[in-house]
Amino acid sequence: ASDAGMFQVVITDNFSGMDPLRTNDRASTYVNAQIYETLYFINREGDIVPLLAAELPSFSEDGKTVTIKLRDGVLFHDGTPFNAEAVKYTFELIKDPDFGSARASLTASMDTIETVDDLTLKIGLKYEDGVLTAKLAHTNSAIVSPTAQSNQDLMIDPCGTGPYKFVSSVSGSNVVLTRFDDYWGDKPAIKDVTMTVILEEATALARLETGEADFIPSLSVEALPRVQFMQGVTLANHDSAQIYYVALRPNSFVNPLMANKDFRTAIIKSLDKESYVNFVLEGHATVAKSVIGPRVFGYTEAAEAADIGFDLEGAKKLIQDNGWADEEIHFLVPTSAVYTPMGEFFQANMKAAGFNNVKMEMIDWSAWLTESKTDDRFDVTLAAWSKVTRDGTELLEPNWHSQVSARNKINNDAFDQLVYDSKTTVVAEKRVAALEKANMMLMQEAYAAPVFNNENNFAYNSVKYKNVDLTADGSFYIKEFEPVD
Amino acid sequence: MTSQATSIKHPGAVSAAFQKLLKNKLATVCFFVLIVLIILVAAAPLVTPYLPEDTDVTSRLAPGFWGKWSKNPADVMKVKADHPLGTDHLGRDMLSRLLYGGRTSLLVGLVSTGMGLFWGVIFGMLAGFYKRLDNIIMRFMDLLFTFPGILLAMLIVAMLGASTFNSTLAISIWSIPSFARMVRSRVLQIREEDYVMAVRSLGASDWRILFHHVFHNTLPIIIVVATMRMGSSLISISTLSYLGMGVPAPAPEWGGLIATGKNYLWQRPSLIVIPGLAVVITVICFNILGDKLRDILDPSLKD
Amino acid sequence: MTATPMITLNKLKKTFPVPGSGRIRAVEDVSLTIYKGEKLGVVGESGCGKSTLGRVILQLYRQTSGACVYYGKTLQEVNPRYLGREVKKLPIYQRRAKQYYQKSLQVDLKARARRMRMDEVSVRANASEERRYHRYSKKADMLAFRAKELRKDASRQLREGSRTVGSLILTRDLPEVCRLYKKARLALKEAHLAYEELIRQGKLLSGGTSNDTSQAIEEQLKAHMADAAAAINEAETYKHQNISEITERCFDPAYWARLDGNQETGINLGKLTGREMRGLRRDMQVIFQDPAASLDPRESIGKAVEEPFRIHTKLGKKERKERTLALLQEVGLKPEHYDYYPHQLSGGQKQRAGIARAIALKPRFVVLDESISALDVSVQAQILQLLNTLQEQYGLTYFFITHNLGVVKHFCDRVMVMYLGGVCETAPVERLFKNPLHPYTVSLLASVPKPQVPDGEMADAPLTGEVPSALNPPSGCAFHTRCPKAMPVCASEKPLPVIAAPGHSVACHLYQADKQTETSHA
Amino acid sequence: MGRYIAKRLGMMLVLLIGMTFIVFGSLHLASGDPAQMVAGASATEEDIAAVRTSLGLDQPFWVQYGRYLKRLVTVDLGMSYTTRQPISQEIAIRLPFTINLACAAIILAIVIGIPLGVLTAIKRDTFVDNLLTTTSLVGISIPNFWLGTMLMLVFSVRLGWFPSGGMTEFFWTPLGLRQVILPALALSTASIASFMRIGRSAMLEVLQSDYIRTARAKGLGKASVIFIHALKNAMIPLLTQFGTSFGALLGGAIVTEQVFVINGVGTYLVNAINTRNYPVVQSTVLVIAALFILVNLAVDLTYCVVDPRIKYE
Ligand SMILES: Nc1ncnc2c1ncn2[C@@H]1O[C@H](COP(=O)(O)OP(=O)(O)OP(=O)(O)O)[C@@H](O)[C@H]1O
Ligand SMILES: Nc1ncnc2c1ncn2[C@@H]1O[C@H](COP(=O)(O)OP(=O)(O)OP(=O)(O)O)[C@@H](O)[C@H]1O
Ligand SMILES: [Mg+2]
Ligand SMILES: [Mg+2]
Repeated sequence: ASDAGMFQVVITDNFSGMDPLRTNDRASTYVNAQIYETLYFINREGDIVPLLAAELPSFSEDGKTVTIKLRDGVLFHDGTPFNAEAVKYTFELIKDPDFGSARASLTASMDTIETVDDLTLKIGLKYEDGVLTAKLAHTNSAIVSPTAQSNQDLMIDPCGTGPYKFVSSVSGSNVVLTRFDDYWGDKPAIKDVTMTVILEEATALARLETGEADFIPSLSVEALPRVQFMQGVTLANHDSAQIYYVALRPNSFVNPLMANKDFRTAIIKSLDKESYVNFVLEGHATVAKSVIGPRVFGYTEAAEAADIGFDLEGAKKLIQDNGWADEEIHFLVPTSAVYTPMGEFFQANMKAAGFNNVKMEMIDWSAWLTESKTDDRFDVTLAAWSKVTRDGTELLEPNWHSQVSARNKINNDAFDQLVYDSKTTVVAEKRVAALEKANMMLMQEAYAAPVFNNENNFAYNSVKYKNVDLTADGSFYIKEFEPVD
Repeated sequence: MTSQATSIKHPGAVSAAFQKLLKNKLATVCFFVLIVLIILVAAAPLVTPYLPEDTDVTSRLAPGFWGKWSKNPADVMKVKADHPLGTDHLGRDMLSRLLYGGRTSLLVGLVSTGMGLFWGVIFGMLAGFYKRLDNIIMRFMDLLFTFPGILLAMLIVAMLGASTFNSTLAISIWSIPSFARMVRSRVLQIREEDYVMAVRSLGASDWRILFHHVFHNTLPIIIVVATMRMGSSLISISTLSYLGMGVPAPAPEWGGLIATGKNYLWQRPSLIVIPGLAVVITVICFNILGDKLRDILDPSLKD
Repeated sequence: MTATPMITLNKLKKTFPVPGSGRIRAVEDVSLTIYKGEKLGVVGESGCGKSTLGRVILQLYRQTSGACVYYGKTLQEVNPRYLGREVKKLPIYQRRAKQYYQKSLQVDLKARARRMRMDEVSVRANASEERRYHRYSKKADMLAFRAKELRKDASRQLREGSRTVGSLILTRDLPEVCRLYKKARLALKEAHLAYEELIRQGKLLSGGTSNDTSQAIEEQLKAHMADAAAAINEAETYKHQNISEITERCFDPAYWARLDGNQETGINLGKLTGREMRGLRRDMQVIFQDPAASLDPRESIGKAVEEPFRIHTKLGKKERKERTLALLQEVGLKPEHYDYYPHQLSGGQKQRAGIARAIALKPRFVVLDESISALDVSVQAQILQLLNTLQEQYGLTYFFITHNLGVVKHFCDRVMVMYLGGVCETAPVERLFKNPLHPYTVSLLASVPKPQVPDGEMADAPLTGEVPSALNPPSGCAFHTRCPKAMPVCASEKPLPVIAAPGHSVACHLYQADKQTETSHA
Repeated sequence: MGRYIAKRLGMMLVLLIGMTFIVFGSLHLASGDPAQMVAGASATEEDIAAVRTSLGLDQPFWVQYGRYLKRLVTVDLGMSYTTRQPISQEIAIRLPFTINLACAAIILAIVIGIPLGVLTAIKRDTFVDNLLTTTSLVGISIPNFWLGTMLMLVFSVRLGWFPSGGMTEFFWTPLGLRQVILPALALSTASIASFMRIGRSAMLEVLQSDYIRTARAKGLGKASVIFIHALKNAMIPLLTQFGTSFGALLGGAIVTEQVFVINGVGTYLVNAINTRNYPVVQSTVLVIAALFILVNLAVDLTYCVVDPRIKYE
């Protein structure tokens, strides 16, 4: 495996497959970002730029029709041309409820999709959609080759327009990619790439140390002290749009008291997030005071006032006054290097505040994804959000809108309306105003408690490679990386 | 050898065996190590002021007493007198986690061995005593035996979900067949003994024969097997916990401690070395005790 | 000896499977009656099946075939469940017997046909004809054999049926007979209940003197017994009438008599359920050959001797201990032995503990399996005395297995000589020692070392040679391989027991056809 | 001998079927709705119902079990919930690595265990014997996941002699050997102890045999001859131990693979259990156990060759 030309990426997350429309986990996103491309792209500055589209979309007067011009001369890996048909096919696939798209909401606003000519697409919208362009930059709306999609299983045999094409893979364990020679853009400097899944971070680090790995795109805080002293390895970080939060389910069947705002407030007041960030994360993150974080569209500093924050005495008083000390709280924690200590820490916090009966349940992350959507599963859970789109509506709608979210179930009409307002206009000010209100409402009503905004830590072999960097959502594009000399 | 073999044929055998055991230096050491361990674990609140879940993130990842001699000045500074074994990543006292974790480990080991023993002895006695049941019971045991190693326990946990109780149950089910086999082969011998027939000729019911006579005479072997099984039960529960299928966090358990400690292998190897040593030492003690007991109680078992 | 039988054995057989090499025939077709109150000595070389026979009688081993019927308790006292089952099965026995017999007739016909063909062929004889002849002859023999087997099966069915109803099994009115027997059984059941109630009251009221209620119950008991007897009497009226033509012998009064002889009025131990047998165990005890092995090593002597009290009585702890101590004293053990464990006792002491345990509940029938061989002479005498006393007091019956012919001579009333699982000779003790008939007995007696050898008695050669294996015993008379008087017939035919004198039966060809030889020996 | 083989084969078949029943039945009882899993997180009630019908999950237990058996016969192990790939393929990729690990471990156990056993027998009741015999107890007392981590800490992290994990090649290649040595060592401690016991008892028997007495009397003491003689003696127990050890090693491999990040069936199974990927759990357990049964069958059949007595059974 010590192939000199091979760029070795080690991923420490479970990897499920290579169909961009059906996978939404981090590892799959890492892989698919190299193979597929979207119409638009959000650059490091947060600006949306065209990628497979030739220019930014043009909206009609009423904002309900949008025309998109596509780039010419783009080929899929299977040799078929990229055109308006392919885009239409992809979007319709996403819309198709039988298809099982990972993010059907991406096309939720689309009503009709027509091809005007080979490279022009006209989309009729149900409402004026302020998030549309951002959504078209989401990896889950990457354009797939219609022929390939209908002939093969993209999960194991992917085909996109990206700079790298698929060579081989050992299911769930590694993927080998190679440069796509007919790529429309600048040819990547690195030719061959292997992305290997190693769930044990310690082992992954050992690989980095011995030179068997060149790049680890995400490192836990625990790993940092070790990486710092590795010869020829550069440790870097990048603040990200990712937010970790505590979600409280107001209409939980486990403990009906969760419907009580004070009860939820008491829980949030007991959580010492500053200590968590400063000590457990050793300061490798920033304490979050707003659900919509600073790097996400819709953030306002004013919203931070709504954060309930850590208030041990306040929590104690609430618990004592109401006699909640023995109330059972079912605390569902996904297992991962981040969530597990966070869960244990917060459980200790709640206990310190006087909740004696916090039942913490550890559950595998992918099981959490499905099970946390079932009804009587938890009162409080931990979650995180990170989107390529970096749009506040994209954060609030899928997670809390009563029609869309099955997990957090706040069923709040006012909130739903605010979210609706935020997405049905292209006017930025209006959108921000609505998002601010919704954001504050989440925190004031104690539906959610932001914990921290993550930093993405990554490490790479700086002897062999340069220009290695992440985007704000934590993903990376190997085509930007270069070998040293 | 023969004098030993006959020596088990009387009722004081167990206590006599114990006396003999204490003549063996190694066994004595093991015995007292276990006694000390049990006392420490039982009296955990007296040994350490901390509860295993008490977090104090300001003094996280502190080294234990050995940090005083560390070459790294940062480590020397971090040493806290009241955390003799240091703290973990959330600043929880390792000594208290070790002791309370030991409670869980030993308890799970004991309960699962006990449950396995109970059913194993019942199945073994029935199979050995009644020819009719023998085939059906033992074929079923064979079936359970076809799941190698910890696989059966994992299957059970996969079915029931991970929890302390379920993993205890899984380990006990897993240990039933080996108990049953041992007991059965002994009962097969005992059944042919004249005294069993003598008691039957007195009109004793099968139940009485089984539980007053056969059972008593299988006792030595049961003690030996149970002691050794304690060791493997302890390994099993820590393995399950290590895999995240045993005692769920944040409750401390030795295997679970090792699993979390692994993330800090480079910063604080003691987090994994100490609970690991605890498991190894305890299991070794049980195994050596079992081994010596076997030499004394049932020399025929020695190859 | 005017005697009521205690136990009768009918063609009792016990084999042990030996993995890989067939079966050991430990007991072969033993038929015997043990009378109430007698001391039956059983002698024979090692491995001839004495212990096994004793254990089969006590149902410690289940017999392979044959019957072992016990008369020590009446049917209403035990009321075994098998009776009901047997009555229900009577028509089945009859039907099966008929089927087997019909089939045998058919097979016979076929065989005869073959034989006729064979006769035709045999006239001409060239090579192929000869082959055919042999084929037919083989086939015919096979068919004849099958017919014989089928007939045996038929009579086996009738025999089984006759165990409950005697020759009534032959009657055509069997359903009616069954009904009556069922009625009798129901009455018996009531009687059993009444009997148990009486026992219970007798136990509860000290002394067991009858009061009003128990008198009433006694009366009920009598009434039920009368009912049962009436029903059976009524059934008896069908006897020898309206006979169903099952086999050719059905109309033969001698056959009726034989079937009637099969009828068991006692309790067939082999058919009892485990629970019923347990109830009878206090009547029938055994003292084992190996005292060390027969005591649970992990149970104190006191506990072991107490065990019968625990199992069969509801005595309190103190009372049990008292009785146990008394028993220990009776057999010559000291009170301190109560807390001893078997390994702390000497061989003789263990044996005494075994004896104490066996006689604890005053059984009616005791198998003593070389029980006093391990004792020193003085104690042997004591124990024999004790056994004698017990017998006089309680009318015990002993099945006394021993190698010590001297003890037999002085202690027993009757002797049975066994060889390789079979009975050679049964006779009253004086007669056997004075006038042994079977060559084996003669040699056995001759083998006893005697202080002085009177000149005239050297004529009998002591036993020589190896005992043949019980795995495949010699054909014919099992003893013929070592018999000084063996004749050609001995190797081929099994001798049947013949009555040589009252109470003296012997199974030997010497006495089979021609009874005169009997005297020649004397 | 034919009967012996037939009996073994029949027994194996019964065990296999019993095992499928246990595996199928136990996961049938497991919590969680497979239809929901297959349908995905965003499925509606109707979707789930449709999936349930299409998978036959609405059928009675026996029908489902029957279908399951039928599919098994055609080596169709179903689809993984998470990757939507045929499980048989996914297992086929991983199984070689697990077997590689188990084989390396068993070779290690034999190569280390038996000579040590012979040594203890020769030095019977000396310090060496006591030390090694007691040490072998330590071998069965160390949880192999912990030992693995410790080995990794010392030999790959501190000393850098071996890679810290992963397995890409089989043990007979140089790289494969380097990769397999630590996990195999961690895995084999208990088996080393077992083989040591066999070596010891076989050697003791040889030392007490007439053959050796005459050899001694003649003044020869060829170590190699003694050793070979001992091996001959150990053949039957060795074979038996091989069968049981192989099972233990397969079981242990599940855990060791986790520690050393080997992409074998063990890792696959643990992930599947964590993600409640029941079809995968089912199939993996089945494959591991069936492998164990097959190895034991092979051992049983080898008896025929090695032990002449069995021919006559
Ligand atoms: N449990 C058993 N299993 C198999 N064979 C048995 C068993 N018990 C007895 N035998 C065989 O049955 C035969 C008769 O044995 P038994 O013990 O009845 O002899 P015995 O007449 O009592 O001899 P001894 O005088 O030596 O006590 C022997 O050949 C013996 O090997
Ligand atoms: N292990 C023991 N513990 C206590 N007392 C014992 C022990 N062994 C023997 N005795 C007692 O010592 C005495 C002698 O026992 P021993 O076995 O030597 O008798 P023995 O001469 O062989 O008699 P026997 O002819 O009955 O076998 C007995 O009273 C016995 O109870
Ligand atoms: Mg005998
Ligand atoms: Mg003696």
